[in-house]
Amino acid sequence: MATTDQTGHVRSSYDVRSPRSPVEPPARSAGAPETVDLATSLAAYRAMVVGRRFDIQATALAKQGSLSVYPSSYGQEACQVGVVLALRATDWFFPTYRDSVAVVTRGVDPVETLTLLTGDWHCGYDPMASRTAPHCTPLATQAPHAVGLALAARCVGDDTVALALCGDGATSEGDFHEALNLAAVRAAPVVFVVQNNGYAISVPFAKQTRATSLADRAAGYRMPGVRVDGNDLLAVHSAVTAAVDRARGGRGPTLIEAVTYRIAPHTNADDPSRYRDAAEVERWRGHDPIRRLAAHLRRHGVLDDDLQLRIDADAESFADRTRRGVRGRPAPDPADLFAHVYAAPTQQLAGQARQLAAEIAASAGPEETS
Amino acid sequence: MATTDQTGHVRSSYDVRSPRSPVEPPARSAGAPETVDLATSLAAYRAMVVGRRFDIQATALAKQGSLSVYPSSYGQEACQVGVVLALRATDWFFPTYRDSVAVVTRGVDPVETLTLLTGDWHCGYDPMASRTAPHCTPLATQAPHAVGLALAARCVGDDTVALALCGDGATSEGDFHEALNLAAVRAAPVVFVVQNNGYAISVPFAKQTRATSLADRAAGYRMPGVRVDGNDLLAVHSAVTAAVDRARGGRGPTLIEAVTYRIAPHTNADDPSRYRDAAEVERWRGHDPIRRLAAHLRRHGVLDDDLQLRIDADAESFADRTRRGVRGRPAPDPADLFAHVYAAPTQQLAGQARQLAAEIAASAGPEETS
Amino acid sequence: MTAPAQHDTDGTAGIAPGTTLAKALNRALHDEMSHDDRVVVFGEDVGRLGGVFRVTDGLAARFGEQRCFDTPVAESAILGMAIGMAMYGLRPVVEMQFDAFAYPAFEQLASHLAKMRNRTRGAVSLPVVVRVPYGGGIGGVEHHSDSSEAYAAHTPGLHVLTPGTVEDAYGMLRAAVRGADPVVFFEPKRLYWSVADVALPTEVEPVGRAVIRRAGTHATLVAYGPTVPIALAAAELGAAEGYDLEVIDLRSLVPFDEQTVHESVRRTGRAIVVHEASGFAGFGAEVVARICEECFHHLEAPVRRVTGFDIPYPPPRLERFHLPSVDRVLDAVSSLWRDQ
Amino acid sequence: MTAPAQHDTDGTAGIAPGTTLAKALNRALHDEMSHDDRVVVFGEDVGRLGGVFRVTDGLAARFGEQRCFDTPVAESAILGMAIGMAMYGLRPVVEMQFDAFAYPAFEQLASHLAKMRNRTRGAVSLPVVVRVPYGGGIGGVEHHSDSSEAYAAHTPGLHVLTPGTVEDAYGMLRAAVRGADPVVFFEPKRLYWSVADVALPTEVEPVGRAVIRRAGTHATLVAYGPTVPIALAAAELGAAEGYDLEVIDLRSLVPFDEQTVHESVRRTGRAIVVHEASGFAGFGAEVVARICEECFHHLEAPVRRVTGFDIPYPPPRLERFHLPSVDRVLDAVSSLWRDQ
Ligand SMILES: Cc1ncc(C[n+]2csc(CCOP(=O)(O)OP(=O)(O)O)c2C)c(N)n1
Ligand SMILES: Cc1ncc(C[n+]2csc(CCOP(=O)(O)OP(=O)(O)O)c2C)c(N)n1
Ligand SMILES: [Mg+2]
Ligand SMILES: [Mg+2]
Repeated sequence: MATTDQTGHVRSSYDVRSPRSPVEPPARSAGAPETVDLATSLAAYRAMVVGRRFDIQATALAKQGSLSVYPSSYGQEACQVGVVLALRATDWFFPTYRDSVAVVTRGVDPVETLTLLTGDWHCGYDPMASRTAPHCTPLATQAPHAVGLALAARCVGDDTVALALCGDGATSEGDFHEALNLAAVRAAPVVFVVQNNGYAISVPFAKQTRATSLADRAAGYRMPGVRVDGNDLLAVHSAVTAAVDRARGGRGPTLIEAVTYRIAPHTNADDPSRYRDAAEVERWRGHDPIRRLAAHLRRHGVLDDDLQLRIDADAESFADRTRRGVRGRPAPDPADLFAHVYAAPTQQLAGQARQLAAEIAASAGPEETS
Repeated sequence: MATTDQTGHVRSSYDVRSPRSPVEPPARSAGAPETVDLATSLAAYRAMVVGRRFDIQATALAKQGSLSVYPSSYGQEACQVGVVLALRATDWFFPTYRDSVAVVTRGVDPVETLTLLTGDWHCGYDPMASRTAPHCTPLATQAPHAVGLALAARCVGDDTVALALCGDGATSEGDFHEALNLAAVRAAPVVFVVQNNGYAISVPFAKQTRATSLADRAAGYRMPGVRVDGNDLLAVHSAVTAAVDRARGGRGPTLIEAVTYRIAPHTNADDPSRYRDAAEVERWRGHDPIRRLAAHLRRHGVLDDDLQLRIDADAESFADRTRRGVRGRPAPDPADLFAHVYAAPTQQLAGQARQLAAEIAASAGPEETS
Repeated sequence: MTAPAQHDTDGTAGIAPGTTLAKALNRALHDEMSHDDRVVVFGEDVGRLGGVFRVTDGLAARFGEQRCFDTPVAESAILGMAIGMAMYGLRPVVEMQFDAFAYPAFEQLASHLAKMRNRTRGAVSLPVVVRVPYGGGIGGVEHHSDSSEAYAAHTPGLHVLTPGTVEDAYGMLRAAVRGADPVVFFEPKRLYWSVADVALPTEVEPVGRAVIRRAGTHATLVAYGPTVPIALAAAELGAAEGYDLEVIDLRSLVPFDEQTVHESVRRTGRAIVVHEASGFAGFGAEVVARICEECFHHLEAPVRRVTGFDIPYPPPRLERFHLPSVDRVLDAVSSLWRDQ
Repeated sequence: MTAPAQHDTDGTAGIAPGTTLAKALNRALHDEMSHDDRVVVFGEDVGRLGGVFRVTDGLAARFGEQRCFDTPVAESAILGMAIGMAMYGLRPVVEMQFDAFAYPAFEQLASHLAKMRNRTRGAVSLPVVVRVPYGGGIGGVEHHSDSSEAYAAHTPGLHVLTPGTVEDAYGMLRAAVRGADPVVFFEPKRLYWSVADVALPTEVEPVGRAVIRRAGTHATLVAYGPTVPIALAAAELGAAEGYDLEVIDLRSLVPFDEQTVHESVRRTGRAIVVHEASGFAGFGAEVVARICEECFHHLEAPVRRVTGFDIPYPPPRLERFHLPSVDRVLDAVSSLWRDQ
């Protein structure tokens, strides 16, 4: 699936997209590397199926108004899962708003994963327990966090690796550059994975940068840059695993560009018909990462109809658990607004908390306030 | 002096500096390209001699307290002059605080050039008249200005090119990355020249980035990256001229790394003994750009002792004019503090201006206030 | 400040009934781009998509990719590029997609946009408009509802405007584009869809003046942007309770029109400042401080502030507890008489 | 806020006479790094050079490159890295070389450093100290003399401290490093070389309290950081003119100790706030507004502000016209009686 040139630069054996033309789906991945064993591949497949079902459920909940908004990763499951399964529980993961499937794959409760999007609170899970940072919305700003965390871990003698996800659009931000340069010069045990899904909201990749591959950025920091077919679980997982091992082994950071496609709108609020045609989406549907991996597993005889039915059933119950959890969750407590601004509230905050409590008590109930 | 590889990447034929080791002077520049004619070379030589004398004078004025501070470019004259002489009067130039020699080479009055440093005002010259932006202190922030100006010029049909200087340290800033990416994707008629003088104040190049050449950054934006011996006027001038022509011809931006050395302290306030040894400085003195160009010109018989004497005399009188101008200049007018905050002062500012005027009138004179 | 009032001939006839504030802004950009080819519009998703709030809808189609275009996601470079373009004589209007996403451009804003004219003794002026959709009330997740006007207002060299009505959205944006100074133009997100049946003004008035939206004699409510409708609603309800409240819409935070505010407070003797941003060191503090400095002997009661709490902007399901409400304004109004 | 006061045993015995404020800060960092290996110090030129103001002098040599190191010139990444390190349990202290050069880190400051604890309902705390040398009076060229405390103070989630004395520089920085919350620590540049013969405190007091530096009965001068010595000098001179002035050093802008301020103003009935930043929407506005809200019935005269003008910071040769001076403070003092 890839060849290495002298700069330690790994390029995929096919050119995924010609620079100025509309995004094109990748050519068939030239035989998956043997580094991903079938057990892992099957586990990944299961997570991808469950993840997609979760994503579909979340999109439905957004349409029904149970979520304020939902940025879908439909079609990016090979990245979402391939990345997370390459990490140990002790490693740290830095997702974006787009990466809820990755977060649940990491083992975070699905309802807690969606808290940002239900609008109950900003982050619903405990980052320390899950070693998963809150979904990051300001683009690329989590990249320096990952570098710092990785350096801190090394500083105290742990072999923790930090992995940060971001999108193609985020790579235009200054923080992306600053983080990569800093990581390289300090040989931080960190991995940067860019999900190049072809768009920054409405802006196609070719209008974001003249580069044909984001992996080319790596050379400027003298770190390895890898470009993989982001819809090929085996390619993503093996590339990320190699980069994580490299980081853990003290050989420094790696930049990985995973070329994929955002099948869904940017969020449920977006209208993609304004900036891309349905035919492009259809072409990419033809390169579905789940179907691809299923074929591979069936070829190797580890997936059959029975197992598929069981996996689908698991996905259903996960979606069901998500739906019921979101629907049945308690209302958020307004007192939380003041409780965590500082370790101890200032006297002014304490007074404001009392004021709000009194207002709520006085009113017939929250509904009446405002 | 350079070879081109397939990425349109021009590399110098010698490796100027090994990554982790202390900075090393460049090997002798392998024969200057014939693209720089002798008349231009002689004009450049004259400007370099005058520029250095000006720089020495400014440093002396700083020591004497006539300047608040002075960042010297002693030893970087080939960059300071080679870059400016590649521009037309209608092109725009974006210097940093380090580039006063370049600014006077651009034809700006030496006393007006030093206004920032005398502390009379922030910028002493008229940027519109000289098509020279104010010295920029916040690192790399002028790079996007140059991109915008270049695009504006193209937008109104002018063939103006914008050229931005910055230092090696500035390339670690987010703005540097954002500007290069933007310039490339919009094919802006702009040239970025990095004077890699080995240090960001006390921090050596090898601690700023793992890259061995900043020209390698260019590949990430799919623009040409050029590395030249920054102490070789012919190399700098020909590389910049080629990049400017390329930009003017609509073929987009170029990144040029000119490898040089900061012989002087960061500013007169700096104590370099804390972070580099004298031997390193001495090695670089051995690669003096002025001596090098003189030898070249004498080899070609266009420079002799007589001419040298006349050039030295010109340099003296320029220094003399600078010294007398700085010494004899009028005191700045406090009323200016309020005159240019907005096109028309707000009523609050007008009131504050009246208050200060009254204070000054009441006091025996400015000295007594405060 | 800004351009002399001048009559404008290019197609600013009255506009269809039911114009939203977002449409009025779109019309203002359209009319200024027609009026002056030096006006260019760019930012994230402002081209084909027409902006996430559709404020730039149709401009790329109408004026071409040279004058309205999408940029990479790089706010600092977006503003930096605008500065460079303005140095060459263009009049850039840039959009920051959401308030909090203007923060990466803070250095360009504070160290260059605000200072260039002063730094060059007037030789270089930067007629740049930075459009910032701000404030909450739209159910946005974190970083999508900040109110950052106090940062801009404390930065000398910037004009800071924020419309509270559909007419002002149109008129003030046009004036901002024609101005000689950089403007941070704060657009109240939750008013984007507010509708008015109005013929948009055909004159471009210089900005910098506050306006009395409702005359009253008992107390003065000072509001701007998203809290203008709240102050007006409170005044309506207050009337039923016997309070005759004057409502001032500041419109321009910088320049600050203290005459209109002080003259009103000297008449009423009582004042309340209402804004959505956190109160602590917020813009309301400046308004209160000036009133106390300049109207001290006319004040019958302490000036009050009704603002957001001193907390990070809440998540969607809790924002209603944070936002200044009509009830809170009326509670503050009655408190003006309570403590005597 | 911050750590419980606790006795400290590692080498904080009295210190040589003639300690400068810069040396006191250096000693504080040294003592905290000895006290707790989770404390790391980094930024631009803080290693071998010891910082451009030498505040980190000797720390790299003493504690090694792992705990005190130079970074590339990238302020946003410096603060972002500190955030990541704090998430893993370290206590980073970062230096922004000059106030205006902290602006590139504004997004990390406002959107992450200030919000992380709140966003995670307390699960992630960020004990990060951002040291910002601020203010003018040292002949710095443009961008080297800004006062940006109001931006930080208006950003909920940050503690904002600024010492006005050598002792406080030492004690407050140690407390800041031990705190549980992020602190923006504003260091008055022009006091770096101010000298005091003092035994530095061996106790680490929790911060958040203002202090009365001079008792008085006629009026209250409220100052912080670089204006504390000016307020004290004015009080001295004022005494000769018959004014008995109380001087409060706020020390902590957030948390804001309103008791100390209000109790004083209720006694004196008159107040003046003195700071170096531009007055418009500056921190002084908040102090004045609170005094007017909370001490209204005790006020004998309008509260005044003596601040920098509403202009970009002046060039070196003109800064003396801008900086609050003893004369201006005394003029304001006499005005407190003039308009009755
Ligand atoms: C600093 C910043 N600027 C702007 C935005 C608004 N915004 C949200 S998503 C987005 C596009 C991001 O594209 P990409 O990085 O490719 O991620 P994707 O949404 O495609 O997964 C933008 C501009 C933001 N969140 N943060
Ligand atoms: C945004 C910003 N951060 C920090 C500084 C402080 N500073 C001034 S010069 C300098 C080093 C710059 O090094 P380099 O870019 O190599 O330029 P040189 O001084 O070597 O010419 C630093 C960190 C600054 N001016 N701007
Ligand atoms: Mg994308
Ligand atoms: Mg340098």
